[in-house]
Amino acid sequence: MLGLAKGLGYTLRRLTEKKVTYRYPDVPVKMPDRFRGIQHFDPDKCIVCHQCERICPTQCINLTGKPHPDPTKKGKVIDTYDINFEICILCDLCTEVCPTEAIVMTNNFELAAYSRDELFKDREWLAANNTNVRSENSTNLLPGGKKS
Amino acid sequence: MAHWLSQPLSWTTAAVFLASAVAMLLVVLLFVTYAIYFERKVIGWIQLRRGPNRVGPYGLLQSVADVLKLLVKEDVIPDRADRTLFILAPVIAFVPAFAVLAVLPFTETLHFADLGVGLLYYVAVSGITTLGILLGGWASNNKYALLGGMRSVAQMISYEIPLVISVIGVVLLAGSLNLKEIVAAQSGGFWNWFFLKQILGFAVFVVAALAELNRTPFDLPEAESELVAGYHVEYSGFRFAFFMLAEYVYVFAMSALATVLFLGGWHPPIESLGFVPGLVWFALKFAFCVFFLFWLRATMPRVRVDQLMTFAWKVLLPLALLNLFLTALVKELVA
Amino acid sequence: MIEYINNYVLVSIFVLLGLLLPVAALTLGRFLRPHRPTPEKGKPYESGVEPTGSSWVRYNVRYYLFALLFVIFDVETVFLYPWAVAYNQLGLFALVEVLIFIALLLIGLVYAWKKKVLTWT
Amino acid sequence: MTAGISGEFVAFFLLSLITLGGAVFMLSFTRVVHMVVALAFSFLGLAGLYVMLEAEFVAFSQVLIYAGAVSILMLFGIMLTRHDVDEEEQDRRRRHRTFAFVAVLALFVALFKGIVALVPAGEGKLAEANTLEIGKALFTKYVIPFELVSVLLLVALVGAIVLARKEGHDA
Amino acid sequence: MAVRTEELLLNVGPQHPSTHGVFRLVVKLDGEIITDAQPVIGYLHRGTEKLAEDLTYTQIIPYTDRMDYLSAMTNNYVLCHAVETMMGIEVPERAEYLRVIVMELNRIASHLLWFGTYLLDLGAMSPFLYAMEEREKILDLFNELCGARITFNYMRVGGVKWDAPDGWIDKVRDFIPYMREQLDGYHKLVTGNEIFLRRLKGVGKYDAQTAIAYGLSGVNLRCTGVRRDVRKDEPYSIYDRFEFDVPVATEGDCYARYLLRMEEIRQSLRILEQAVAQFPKEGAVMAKVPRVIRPPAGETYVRIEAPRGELGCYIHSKGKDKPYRLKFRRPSFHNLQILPKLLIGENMANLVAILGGIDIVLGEVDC
Amino acid sequence: MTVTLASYLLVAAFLFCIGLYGALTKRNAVVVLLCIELMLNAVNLNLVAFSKYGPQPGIAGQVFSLFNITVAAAEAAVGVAILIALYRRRSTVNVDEMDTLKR
Repeated sequence: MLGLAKGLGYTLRRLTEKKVTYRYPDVPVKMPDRFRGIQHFDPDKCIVCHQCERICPTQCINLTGKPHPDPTKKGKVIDTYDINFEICILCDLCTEVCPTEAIVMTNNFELAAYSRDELFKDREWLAANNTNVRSENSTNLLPGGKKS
Repeated sequence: MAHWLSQPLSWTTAAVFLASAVAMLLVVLLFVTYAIYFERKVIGWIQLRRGPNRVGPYGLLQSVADVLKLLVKEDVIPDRADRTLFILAPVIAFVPAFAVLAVLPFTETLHFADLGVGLLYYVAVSGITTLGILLGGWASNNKYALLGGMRSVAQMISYEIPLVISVIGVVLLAGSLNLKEIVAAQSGGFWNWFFLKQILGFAVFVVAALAELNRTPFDLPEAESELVAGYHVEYSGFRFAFFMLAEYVYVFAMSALATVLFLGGWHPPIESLGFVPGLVWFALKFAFCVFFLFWLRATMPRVRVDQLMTFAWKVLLPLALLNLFLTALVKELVA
Repeated sequence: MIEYINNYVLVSIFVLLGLLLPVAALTLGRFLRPHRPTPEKGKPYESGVEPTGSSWVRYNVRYYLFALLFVIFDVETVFLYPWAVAYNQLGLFALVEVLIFIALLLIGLVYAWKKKVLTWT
Repeated sequence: MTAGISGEFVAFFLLSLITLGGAVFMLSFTRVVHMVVALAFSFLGLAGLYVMLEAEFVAFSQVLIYAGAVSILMLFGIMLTRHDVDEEEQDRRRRHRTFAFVAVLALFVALFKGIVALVPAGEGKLAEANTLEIGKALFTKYVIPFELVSVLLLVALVGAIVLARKEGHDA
Repeated sequence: MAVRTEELLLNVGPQHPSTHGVFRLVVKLDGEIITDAQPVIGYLHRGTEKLAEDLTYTQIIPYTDRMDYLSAMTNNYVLCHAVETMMGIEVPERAEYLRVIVMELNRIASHLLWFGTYLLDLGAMSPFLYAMEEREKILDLFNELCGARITFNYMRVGGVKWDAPDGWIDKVRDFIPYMREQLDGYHKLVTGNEIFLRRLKGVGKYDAQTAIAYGLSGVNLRCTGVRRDVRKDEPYSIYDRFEFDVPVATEGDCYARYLLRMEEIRQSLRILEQAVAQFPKEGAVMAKVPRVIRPPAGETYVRIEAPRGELGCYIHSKGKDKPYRLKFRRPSFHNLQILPKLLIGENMANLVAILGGIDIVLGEVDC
Repeated sequence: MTVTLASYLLVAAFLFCIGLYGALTKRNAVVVLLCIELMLNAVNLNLVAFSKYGPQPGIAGQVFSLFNITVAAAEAAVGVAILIALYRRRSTVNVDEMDTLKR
């Protein structure tokens, strides 16, 4: 009986404590800077090295390059860049390998959609997703551990 | 009400009765709506949550929205179910729940039928709900429902015995089955309330009443972690709502009964507080009983079914009989 | 006598109202709710898989034994209520009678206890 | 209480209808569970008739024991045995049925004659303190039957346990 | 002819509130007594081990997150640890401390979730939300550290991906006394509760021999009196630097398992306290590793103590950048095997108590 | 139109006859038990009716109906128990097949 009474006392005491739930849709949740949300893609920075495509464990990134419009410059520029968020597992490896920080993480995470097709994001969409971009990017991986 | 009850039956009195019954129905429906709201709020607060706060100001319309949802929800009757009984079962469960309210007195003047055998009426009529639950569980033709139905019935009948025997102590002290007279016997301060004189009986009553109400920690019939939802697994929409409604109407009835039998009904705890209307006192005690149920729900784990049954027969029943014997003996010695 | 009749008129009004509410609500609901049965909806729930076998099986006798105890003790309480009401005017002799009465039933309970009827497993 | 058909008669008619209807339905249903439900309604109707006869205590004892307890006992009994037996009739049964019907009809006619011939007797006033009266009668005049009841209950309890229990041992 | 109760064949799961995921249990019931129980698994099978054969080692790490999704840190670690062992990589000090801190935090989070859901199975609602609140604090810490709350993908071969952000270690330090206080609260609310005790004591009992024969590990083994904890017996990482006890019980029932898990939270807090105190001020979090990870040809098997027991990783390498064969020894899968034996002859009501007491994660069972 | 003793007795007689007919014709033992309950109830109704309208109105009728209820309850309990025992042995609830004593 004592155990029951103790438990009742405990719950009664917590009755008046401060509530901890977020008022989520009313008050947006502030995610820490490192949060892995949806990628932002900056086409200007991309050098079409295909590293992100290759590292992706689920092969959700598809990209194609085209010859540089300025014939004096070597290399390619990005033509199409898609991420299929149906299978993307937000593992962050693409941003980790990107040498130019063309693909970076943002803090935005609301991906819910009514149709699966909407989860297929193209270059324009990813480029437009340019808010809350993460400031630190993959620099920590360098040996020696210099913090950004 | 006493005035109308002593008038010869005419269309006027019948209309008054009908109006009062309808009023009671509305009060009960309002109570159920806000009891569910309040339960969710209290449990939410205890669990450091806010509880419903979306529909209406402070979420006050949450239950209303839930009811409306149930009303427009598709009503599925399983193909292999026993259709007739499936439809009948929630009605059988609900009607007695509402019918027992007819005998509960709220104050000296505010009451409905004033039966000489009020307590027996309550006990007898509330027993019929068990039948509804068993039929509901059986008619669904679902294993979880059957298990849940069997369990609830086994539980409810096992605890009905200690419940009815524990209140005999009160009957002994009051010398009547009439609920008004039982309250009248508790006048003059809280030391005259029966929960003190009948402390053992009160304890047995509380435990048995919890089990009868299928409330935590005795909510096995609908133990969602084992039997998913128990006897009403297959029920949806408004048929489900009536099982639910029956449960909460019993919360109302049982809290009122506990107030009447053990907590002195509308009497103030001290005579000098008599200037506060009786209805307020009744409401306070009643609200405490209801809150206690919610509080328990937020705290307790569920009892296991075998321990539950054993407890009823091996502990509660002997205790209830002992209480009965002691009460009679003390009464004999004192008188 | 008038009060007696009126009381029961009131009780029957409560019963009728209790009947009326579900009937009315369900009838009203019939116009509001959709009705699109599919074979899947008609299947009994069994954790998301096809149920195997009927659920109307012969059940464990333990439940009957509890029902039996319930009936017996229910009858007992029916006799205890008049005793409790009339106790003031009956006195010690009635107490002894009831004690014998309860004792006999307790023997039954103890018998059930000994025969392990009261234990579930 | 108004003129014409009295309220009392209407109540009596409805309750008798429930009682007899329940009984008739009980015989005509094919599912045993339905039969028990019909019977429960019949019991409730009877309780209503008892209320009309000013036997409140008996009425609610009836509800408590029959509608509450015995119905459940019967349902459990059904669930423990095979209950989907169709009462399909063979020729032999039909003869038997006809014979039983004639015999029962004869009995009813005899009873009917007796009842009609009955001289209306006085009417007692019982409503006041019904439970108290029963209590006083039970513990003064009917002490021996009362104690016998407990013996009966004990015997029924023990006997039923002996008969029904078994599974625990040889299962 | 003896006719008695017909047996009732009941499917518990895959869509059932207390199977902790998509787990199916085909139960034969006599009344409420279980006469036979047949677990059916595989509803969550994703072929992680087979997929891994086609992925580079770095790419496998996010997959390990999804095995035991309640303690992804230990899963991350076991793979990195195996590769590091093969390649002989020395992990920097600071990285090792970070690894231990997150693994112990994750152990606490995992046990908290178990505590909450177990009590929910037993019918108590509030402990679940209390435990979730504390777990939330840990997840927030993880979120700050690596940007994810469940699937961390935090460790890399040779170190960890992120260094601790400023003030993060202080937050961990502050968390320790807070968690201790909450733990006392849980004991107040739950441990003494008579209903709770009666539901767990003596339920799902087995002895040490059975436990060993079934290959149980973790708390499920330690509750029978076998003092086996990889952190102590074969210290990996830097566990030999910390002082902590391995709680052991001898009863072998659900209650012992409950108490052990609660005590493990306390021990993890002790480790955390020391790790935070010893945390090196400066240093790298990543060793020098080749750009392409190619373990030398050969096999290796490493094991660590995950919250659910002994988590092993076997790698067979042919010297390529992808494993030839990868195999995880998932503790939940092995612990689950004893379930039918425990269930037969038990009451239906004990089913959830026993199943919950084993503490399985279906992502790990099906892998 | 008033309700007299005869009305109650008629209802009771009718009830009794239904019960008797069922008990004689039904083959399912559970149903036979139900019919017997019905007959006992008919008797009860008579007792209560006589207690109000009988030659000597008094409480005795009600007391006896209580005893009757008790007997009926005990009968139901033992009846179902016998049924279960028989069923376990013979796997049937058909009364026609329960004729071991006749052989």
